[in-house]
Amino acid sequence: MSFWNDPLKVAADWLLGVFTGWGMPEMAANILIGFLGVLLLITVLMVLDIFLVWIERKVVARFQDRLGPNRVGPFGLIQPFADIIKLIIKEDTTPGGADKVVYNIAPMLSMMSVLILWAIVPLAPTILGVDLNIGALYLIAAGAIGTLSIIMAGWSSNNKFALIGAFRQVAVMVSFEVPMLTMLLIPTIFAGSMGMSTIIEKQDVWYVFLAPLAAVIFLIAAIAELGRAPFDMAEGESELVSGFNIEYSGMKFGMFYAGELLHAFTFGGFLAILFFGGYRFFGLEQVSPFLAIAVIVFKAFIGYWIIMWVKYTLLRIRIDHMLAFNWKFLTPLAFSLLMVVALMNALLANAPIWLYISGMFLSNVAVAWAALEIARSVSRREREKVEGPKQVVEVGH
Amino acid sequence: MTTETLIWLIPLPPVLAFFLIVLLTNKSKWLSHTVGVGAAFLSWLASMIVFFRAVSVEHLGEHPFESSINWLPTGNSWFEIGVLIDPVGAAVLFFVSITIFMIFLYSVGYHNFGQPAGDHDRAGLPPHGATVEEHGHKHVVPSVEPMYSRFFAFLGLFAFGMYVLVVSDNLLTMFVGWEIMGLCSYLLIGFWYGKESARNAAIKAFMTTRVGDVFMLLGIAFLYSATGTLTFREIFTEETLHMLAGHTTFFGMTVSGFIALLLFIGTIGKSAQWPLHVWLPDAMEGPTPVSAMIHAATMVSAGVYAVIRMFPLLTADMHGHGLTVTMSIVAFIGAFTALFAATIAVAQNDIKRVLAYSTISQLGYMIAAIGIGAYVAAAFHLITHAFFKALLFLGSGSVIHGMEHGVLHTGNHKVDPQDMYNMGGLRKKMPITFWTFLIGGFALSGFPLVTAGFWSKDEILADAFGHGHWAVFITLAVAAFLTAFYTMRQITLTFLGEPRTEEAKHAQETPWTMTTPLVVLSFFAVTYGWVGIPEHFPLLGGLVPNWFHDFVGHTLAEVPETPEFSWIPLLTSLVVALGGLTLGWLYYRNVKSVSEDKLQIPLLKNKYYFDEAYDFLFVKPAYWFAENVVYKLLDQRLIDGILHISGPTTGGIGKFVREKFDLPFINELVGDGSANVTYWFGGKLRAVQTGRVQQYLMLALVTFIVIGVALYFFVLS
Amino acid sequence: MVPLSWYLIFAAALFSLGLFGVLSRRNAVAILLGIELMLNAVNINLAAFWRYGNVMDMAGQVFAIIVFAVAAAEVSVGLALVISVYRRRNTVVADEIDMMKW
Amino acid sequence: MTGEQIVFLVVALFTLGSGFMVVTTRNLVHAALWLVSTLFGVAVTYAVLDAAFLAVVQVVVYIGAIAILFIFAVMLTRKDVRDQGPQMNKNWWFGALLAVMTFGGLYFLLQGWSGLSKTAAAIPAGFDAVAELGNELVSPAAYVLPFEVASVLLVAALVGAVYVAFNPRSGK
Repeated sequence: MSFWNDPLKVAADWLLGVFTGWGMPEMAANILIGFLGVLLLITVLMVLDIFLVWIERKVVARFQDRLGPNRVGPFGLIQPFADIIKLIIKEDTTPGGADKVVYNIAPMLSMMSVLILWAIVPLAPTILGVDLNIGALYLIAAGAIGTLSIIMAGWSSNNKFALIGAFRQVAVMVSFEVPMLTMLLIPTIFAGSMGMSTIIEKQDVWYVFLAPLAAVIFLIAAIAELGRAPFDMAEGESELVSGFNIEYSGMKFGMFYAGELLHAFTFGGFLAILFFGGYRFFGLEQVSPFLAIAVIVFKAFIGYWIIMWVKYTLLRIRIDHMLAFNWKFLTPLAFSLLMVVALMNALLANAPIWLYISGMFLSNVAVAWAALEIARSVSRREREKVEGPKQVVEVGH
Repeated sequence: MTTETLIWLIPLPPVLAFFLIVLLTNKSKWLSHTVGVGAAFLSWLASMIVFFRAVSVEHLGEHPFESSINWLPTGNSWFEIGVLIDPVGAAVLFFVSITIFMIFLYSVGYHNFGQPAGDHDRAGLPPHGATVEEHGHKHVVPSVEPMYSRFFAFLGLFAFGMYVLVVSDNLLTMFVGWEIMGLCSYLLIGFWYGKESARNAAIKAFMTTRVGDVFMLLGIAFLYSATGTLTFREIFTEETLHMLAGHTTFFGMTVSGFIALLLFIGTIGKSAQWPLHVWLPDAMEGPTPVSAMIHAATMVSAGVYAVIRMFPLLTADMHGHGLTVTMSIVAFIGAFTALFAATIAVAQNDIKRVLAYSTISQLGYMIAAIGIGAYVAAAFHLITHAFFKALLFLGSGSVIHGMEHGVLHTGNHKVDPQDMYNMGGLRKKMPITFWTFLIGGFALSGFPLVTAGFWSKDEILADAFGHGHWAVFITLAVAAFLTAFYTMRQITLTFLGEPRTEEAKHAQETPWTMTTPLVVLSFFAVTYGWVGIPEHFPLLGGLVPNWFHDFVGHTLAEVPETPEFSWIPLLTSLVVALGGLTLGWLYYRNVKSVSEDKLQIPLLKNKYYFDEAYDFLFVKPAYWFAENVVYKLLDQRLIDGILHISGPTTGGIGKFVREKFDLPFINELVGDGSANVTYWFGGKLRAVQTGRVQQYLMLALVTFIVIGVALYFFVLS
Repeated sequence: MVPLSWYLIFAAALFSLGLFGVLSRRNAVAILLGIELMLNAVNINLAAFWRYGNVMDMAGQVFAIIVFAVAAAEVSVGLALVISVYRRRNTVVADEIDMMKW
Repeated sequence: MTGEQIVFLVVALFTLGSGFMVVTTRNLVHAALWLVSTLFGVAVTYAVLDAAFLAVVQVVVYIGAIAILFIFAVMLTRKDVRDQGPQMNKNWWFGALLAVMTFGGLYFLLQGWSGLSKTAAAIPAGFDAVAELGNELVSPAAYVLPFEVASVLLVAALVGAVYVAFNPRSGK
C-alpha cells in the first residue's frame, strides 16, 4: 500500500507511529490525528474559498463583458488576498442595541454549516470524512444550521432591513428544503442507501440519465437554499440594501460572503455526487485517488459554474412568486416525481438494464411534460382572467 | 364457472345497472344506456349459457340445476333461498332473456337517442319534438326523451325482478321478484307522470294487481303453515302433495286445491284475467311499445309461469281425468277471458289497445290450457306468444313512432298517432315494420303450418278436444276465430289500402335499433313453433322431433300423455284461422272511416262497461265509506268524542296533581332545593375555575402527585 | 460504560425543567418551549430504552419518530393558536387568556 | 471514569444548563436560541446512544423547523419580547416546587427499579439500525399503521395551523 494509492491511511499510520513514538497514549494520538485531518481539510477548503472569490469575479466579468480583476498579480490572482487584507483591517463595528453574543455567533455558524457538509463528501474511494449511512439527511441538517445562522444574524443586528431579509431568506430556505429533501430521496431509491459513497459506487450509470428532472429540481432547490439569484431577495440590494448581513463589516461580513461562495461550490459537489457519478469517470478513480479528487473537483466546478451562470443570467423573483412557485409547482412536482420513480423502480426491478434506464428516463420526461402542460394551462387561465380571452387575429383574409 | 354459480349471477347485472344509473351515470344518456344494454347483454349471455347447458343435460327434470343457501333463521331451522333451473325454467329463461335484451336495445331507438333535446320538453311528459335548422330551413325532428336515463334504470330493475322470479327455487323469492315487477310496472306505466291518464293508469294497475297479490300472499302463508317450506322441490314430493290433498279446509276444498286457488288469484291479477283484467288496457299509457311489451310478453307471462310452477298443487287431488274444483275454476276463467277479451278487441281503434285485449285473450288461452291439465301446451303457447306478441307490440311501437314522425312533419298535434283510422297504406312507408308485423299477426292468428302460433294453439285445442272438454274447446275455437278476425282488421287498417291522413303519408321507417329487434323476434315467431310439432301430425309429424314436449314434459315426474291425433281440432284451427283472416280482410278492405265500421257496438267499445261497473261497485262505495263512515262517524264522532271526554278529565287530574303535589313538593323542595344547593356550592367553588391553564395544570399535578404517593405508600408497599 | 440510570435521571431532570417552564412562564410561547423540553426528555428515554434493551426491537426509535411528528404538529398548531390569540387579544400572556373562566 | 462517561456528563450538563436557560431567561429570543442548544445537546445524546438517525432527524426537525418556528412566533408577537414586566407568573415558586417534587418522585421511583444499573450490550456487527427502522416503519407486521396515522396527523395539523393563523382581514 503506497502513499499514491491510499494517502490518507498511509499518512495516518505514519503520524500514529510518530505520536506514539513521542509517548502519547494511542487514543489521544488518534484524536489528534483526526483533528489534524479536519484541520487539513478546512485549510484546503479555505484556500480554495479564496480562489473561488477570484473565479467568481472573473466569471461574472466575462458574463458581463468585462475583464475582472487583472491588476494584482498574474490575471489578478492576488486580488482576493488584497481583499482579505482589506476586510481584516477594516473596523469591526457592532451596531448599538445589537445582541452582541448572537451577533458574533451568527457568522461562525454560517461558515460552520458549510464546512460540516464536507465531512460526508467522498473525495475519492478512500478519502472521505465519515461514511454516514444517512448522508442525505445530514445534508438537510446542515442546511438547518445555516437557516439558524441567518435568522440569528438578522435578528441580532437590531435592524429592520436585516430582520426582513432574514425572514425572507428563512422562509425560502424552509420552503425549498421540502423539494430538496424529496429529490435527495431519488438517488436514495436508486442506490438503496443514503450514504454518499454508496450512492457513488452504485452509479454505474449517472443518475442524471435515470432522473434528469430530479437533477433539475435539485439544482433549483439548491440555488434557492443558497439564496443566490434569481432567489436572492434576502439580500435584495434595491429594497433591503444588503439583507440580513447589512450590519456586518470586516471579516464577519467576509465569513458570510466566503460561506456563500463555498456553499455554492459545495452544492456543485453534491450535484456531482448525487447525479453525475461523483469521483467516477470511466475508471479513472481506480488509477489514483488524486485523479479521483481531480475528477470530483472538476465536476463540482462545472456545477458551480452552472450556478454562477444562472445567477448572472436571471433576474430576481418576487418573494410571493417564489414561495408560490415552490409550494404550488415545485413541491407537488417533486412529490409526483418521487412517486413515479418509486413506482417505476418497483415495476422495473427485474427488468434488463436498458429497459430500466429508458423506462426511468421516459417517465421523468413524461412527468416534466405533464407538469409543464398543467402549468401552462393554469397560467393561461390566470392570464385570461386578467386580460380577457385571447383575441385571435386572423391574418390573410 | 359452474352452472349453479352462473344462475346465481344472472339477475345481478340489471340490478347493478339500476344502481349505477341512479347513483352515478344518470347525467349521461350515453353512459346510462350503455350500462343498461350492457347489463341486459350480460344477463342474456349467462342465460344462453345456462339454457344450452340445461338442454344438453339428460333427465334435467329429475336432476335440475339447483343451489341454495340459508337465509333467515326460523326457530331451529333455516329458511333457505336458492336458484333452480328445471326444463320449464330453462325454456322460460330462454325467451325472457331474449325479449328483455331486445327491449333494452329497442328503447335506445324508441326514446330517440342521438336526437336534440326538445324545444319545450319537460320531464314527465312525452317529448314533443325539436326544431332544427338545416340547410337554411327549419323543420321539426323527434326529440330525445328527457328522462332517458331513468327509463333504463327502471328497465334494469324490472329485468332484475323477472330474472329473480324465473330462477328462484321457492315461492318467497319468486314473490319478491313478482312484487319488484309490480313496482316497476307502476313506475313505467306512470313514466310520463305529467299526463293525468298515465298517473291514473299506474295507480289502477298497482291497485288491481294488489288485490291479486294479497290473495297470493295468503296462499303462500297458508302453504308455509301447512308444509313448513316454500321450496318447490320440497313441496312437490309425493308425501307432501298427498298430505295436502288428503285434508279438507274451507268450502269443502282440499288444502292443496285451496292454496292453488289462492295462488291462482295472484295470477289473475298479474296476468290480467277476468275479472281483474281492467288494468292492462290502461297500462298502454306507458312509453308505447316498451312498457307495453313488458305488459304483453314478459311480466304478464310471469302469472302463467307461476301457475305452471304450481301445477302439481293444482292437480294434487285429481283422480283420473275428472277436473278438480280449482281446475274447473281455472279453466272457466281462462276460457271465458279468452273469448270475452277477443270480443272487445274487435271494436277497439287504438292500435295498442287491440293488442292489449289480444294479450288478455291469449293469456286466457294458456290459463284454460292449464285448467284442463295441458301445462306443456300452456308453456309452449306462453313462449310462442311471448315472441310474437313482443314482435307485434314492438311493431306497433314502430308504427306509432313512424306516425309521430308524420305528425311532427305536418305539425298537426290533434291527430292521434295511435288511432288505426288515421293510418293506412303504411306498408310502403315502413316495409320492415310491415313484414315483421305481418308475421307476428299471422302467428297470433295461428296461420297454418308456418307460424309458431299455429302449433301452440293447435296443441291447446287438441288437448281440450282429446280430453273431452267440449265447452272449453268450443269457447277457445270461437276465440281463435275472433283473434284471426281482429288481427286481420288491424293489419288491413294499418298497413293496407291508401293513407287516410296526411300524417300517414309522411310516416317514416324507424332506426336500426328498433327494426333489429323486430327482425330477430320475427325469426323466432316463425321458427319457434317447429320445436313442438306433434309426432302424429300428418305429413310433418316426425320430421322434426317434438323436442319441446319432451324437454318441458319432463319437468314433473309423470310425463303427461299426448292425446290421440284427431282431425277435428286440426280442421277447426285451420278453419277458424283462415276464415277469420279472410273475413277480416274482406270486410275491412273497403272501410274508409270509423263511421263505416259496423262493429263499433257501444257494449264492446266500452268493454262491457267493466270500468264503470267497478267504479260503481268498488270505487264509489269505498269513497262513500271513507267519507261517511270512517271520517264522519268514526273519526269525528267516536274518536273525537272520546278525546273530548278524556281531554278535560286528564286536564283536571293534572291540575290537581300540579297544585297539590308538583308545585309545593317537587318544584320548591326537590327542584329549587337541589338547584339552590348546587348554586351555593358553585358560588363557593367557582374561584377554582380561574381560566388560567397553568393553574389547572398545577392542580392536576398536585392531585396526581397526591394520588401517586398515596398509591405508592398504601397500596404498593 | 454509562449505566442506564444516568440517561433516565438526565431525562427526568430535563422533564422537570420543562415542567417548571410550563408551570411558571407567563408567555404562551415560552410554555410551548417548556413542552418541547418535556417531549425531548421523553424521547431520550425512548432512545435509551431502545439502546439498553433489545437492539433488534426498533419500537423505541419508532416511537421517538412518532413523537417527532406529534411534536411538529403540536408546535405548528400551538403557535398558530398563539398568533391567532395575539391578533384578537393583543396578548400572549397565558394568564390573560382566561376568557373561559366561570 | 471512562471517556464515554466524560462525554456523557459534558453533554448532559450542557443540555441541562441550556434547558435551565430556556425556562429562566428573560429574553424570549434567547430562550428560543437556548432551546436550540438544548436540542442540539439532545441530538448529541442520541448520537452517543448510537441512534444516528434520531440524531440527524432531531437536527432537521427540531432545529430546522420547530426552533425556527418558535423564533418566528416570538418575533410575530413582538410586543411582549421586550416586556419589562416579570417573565414568571406569581405562582412560579409553586411551579418550581412541583417540578422539584416531580424530579424527586421520579428519582425515588427509579432508585427502586432493578434494571437501573444495566449497561448497554454491544450492537451486533452488521446490524443496520437505519435499514431496520425503515423496514419496520413500512412493514404491515410492524408499525405501518402508527406511521400512516402520524402522517395524517401532520396533514391535519398543517391544515389546522393554516386555518387558525389565517387572518381574514388581510387575506394573507
